[in-house]
Amino acid sequence: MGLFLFITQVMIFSVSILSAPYTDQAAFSAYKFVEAALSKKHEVRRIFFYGEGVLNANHLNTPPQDEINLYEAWKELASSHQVELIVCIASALRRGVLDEDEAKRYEKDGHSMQAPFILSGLGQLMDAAIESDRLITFGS
Amino acid sequence: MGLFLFITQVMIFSVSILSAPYTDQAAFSAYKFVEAALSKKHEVRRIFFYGEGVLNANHLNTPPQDEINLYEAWKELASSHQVELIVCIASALRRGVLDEDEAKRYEKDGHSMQAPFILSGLGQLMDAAIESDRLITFGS
Amino acid sequence: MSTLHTLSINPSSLHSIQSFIDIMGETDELLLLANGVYGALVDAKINIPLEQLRDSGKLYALKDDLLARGIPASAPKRATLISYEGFVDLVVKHQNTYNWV
Amino acid sequence: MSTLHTLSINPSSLHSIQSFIDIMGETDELLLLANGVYGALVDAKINIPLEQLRDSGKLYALKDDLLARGIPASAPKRATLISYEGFVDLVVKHQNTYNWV
Amino acid sequence: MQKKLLFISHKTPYGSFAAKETLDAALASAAFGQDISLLFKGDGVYQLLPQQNSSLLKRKSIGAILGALELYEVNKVFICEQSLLSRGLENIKPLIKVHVLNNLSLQVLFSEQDHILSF
Amino acid sequence: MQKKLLFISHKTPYGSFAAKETLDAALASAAFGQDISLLFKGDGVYQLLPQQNSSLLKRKSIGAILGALELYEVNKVFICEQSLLSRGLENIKPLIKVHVLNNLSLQVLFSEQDHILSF
Repeated sequence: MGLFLFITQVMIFSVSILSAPYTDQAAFSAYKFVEAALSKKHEVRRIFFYGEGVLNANHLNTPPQDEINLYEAWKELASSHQVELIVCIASALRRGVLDEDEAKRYEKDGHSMQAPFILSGLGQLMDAAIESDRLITFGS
Repeated sequence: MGLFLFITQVMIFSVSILSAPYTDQAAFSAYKFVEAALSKKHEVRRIFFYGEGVLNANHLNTPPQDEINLYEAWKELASSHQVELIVCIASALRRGVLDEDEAKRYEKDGHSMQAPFILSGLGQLMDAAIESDRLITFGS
Repeated sequence: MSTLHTLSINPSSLHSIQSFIDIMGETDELLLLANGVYGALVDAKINIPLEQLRDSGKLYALKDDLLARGIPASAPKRATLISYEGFVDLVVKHQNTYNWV
Repeated sequence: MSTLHTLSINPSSLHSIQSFIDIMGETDELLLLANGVYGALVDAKINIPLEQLRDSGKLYALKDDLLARGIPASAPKRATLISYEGFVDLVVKHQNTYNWV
Repeated sequence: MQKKLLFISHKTPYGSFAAKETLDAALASAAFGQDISLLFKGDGVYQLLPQQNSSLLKRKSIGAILGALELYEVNKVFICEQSLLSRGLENIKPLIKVHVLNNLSLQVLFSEQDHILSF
Repeated sequence: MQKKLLFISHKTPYGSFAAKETLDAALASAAFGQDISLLFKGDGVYQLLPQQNSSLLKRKSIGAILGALELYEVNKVFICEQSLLSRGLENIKPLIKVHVLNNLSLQVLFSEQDHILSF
């Protein structure tokens, strides 16, 4: 008679996204991957939006109602699973993804980003690389 | 003794742009082409921003100061040469390029587009095709 | 340490799919997803380089992405079909993931 | 009525550059611009299909885009270098413009 | 004034929104009474594969939009033979009725147009 | 904790901003004290062509950013031999010092990494 112990290998994941939600399928693939990882009890620590990927964080995106709204999907992940949504600030400025503070700093009328998305630097990608067992890139 | 008459063939051009200003070189190429056409006394009637091209009209785009700011360059063309800057509304909504009216209609906080860029439908692309001697597509 | 290779663009736009296959290690595997699943089409000349991986058990394709695009049922002969959960397991299995560009 | 063909992506990502060349009419011409100017590099195997147009006088390359990328001076052997004004003249010369994708 | 317009669709159905936006533009110009032709070339031929299921990607079906071509009386729908051959798709049964064109016929098609719109 | 990170740059210098943003990320991780390698593969090898003049595109020079690699003590800079060969670039004098790697050496490089960042 022994004790049967079922061990699942639980890992820390981080994900880097390089494509806009409409340019290719990469952001959708990343979302489905993160959902599946969470359903398997892995931790997804951080999603880092870089290059064209920052366009995922534009809260003005208004896809037709009968299609997935990835912006809302990312937000839901952040609130239900404490996944950090970090947006590279240098990439974001070039592509017009500005929160209220940056819009004010650059004297722009209007803004296009807000919490739970957070503007930050490349150090957050490095932290993700250091702290995570797996770092997966989606898009190009 | 005769009268020497130098005839230049002057044409009406319209241009369709399918790429964001940062994804490939297409929008820059289109701008340089339009500049050259105007310098050769052709008329450039309309620029139609479609698909990813609508991201040219995002007034929040903030490229570094030592690079060309295509948003400002398009605006300057509109004011100095009466070139129409038409942005496809269906493409623009999907990609978060909304003027104040649309932002209000969809209850969005902030906006990202304003005059001289104008939101309109695909009919404007058809009009350009009908009225122009040449219609050139940049980007994909 | 091995690497999971993923192909997420249509191989017909890859001049050098062979150049990616040539640097795959002994224990590496390849997953086709998004437009990359067109690589599972058996009869396309452009996919010939992928034939090397066939029957080696090292070629996977994401089932949803395949079915979404209407890829004929003959495709599975060339690749093991997996779900997103299977994708997660492959990532756990390999130290690295390398997205072919 | 003839067509001006333009190539604005790097031909190494075009599986089927030949398929575009095959549908060029007698009086059609081709302009390389943006990343397409890498097609002017003489020694690249991938550019062999473009050799057919060489010396026919039907191959042009946008000079600024070529120089910006540091393409070696040997390139002009394969194409006539033109300015943006020359590009405008080519568009006037041909009824249609077809941007290869 | 009616013009002859050729729309060329080069992209896969669901990689981007280019396939949908190309068809939208073609349908709009048909509605505006233009004389339009539509050509599937390169990766665009994948749009015609039967049995697609875009709901797996939470996307609108390209097949549904293709079905609208007939309603708008767009009958000049073509597909590039060489693109089919190089992708091993010569034996598929396309979602809608298309005319297969060889290279010579494509040259003729191009030469007849007032404008080519390439997506 | 130091990790071994491999950055792979696949894109042309000025087609998009990917080349610049890849180098920015590599430099940042070097500044954060990580053990980094940088590989130019595919169209990325075009970044090393001498005599570029990006001012014609009103863009920052990729050469200037490449020059910063040495300042950040990024010495493990590699280039894929096969990518050079297939583009007819085997005789160029690259802008900066790079180690040319054949396929077997690339396999070894990959197998030694903690993470691969592919751009």
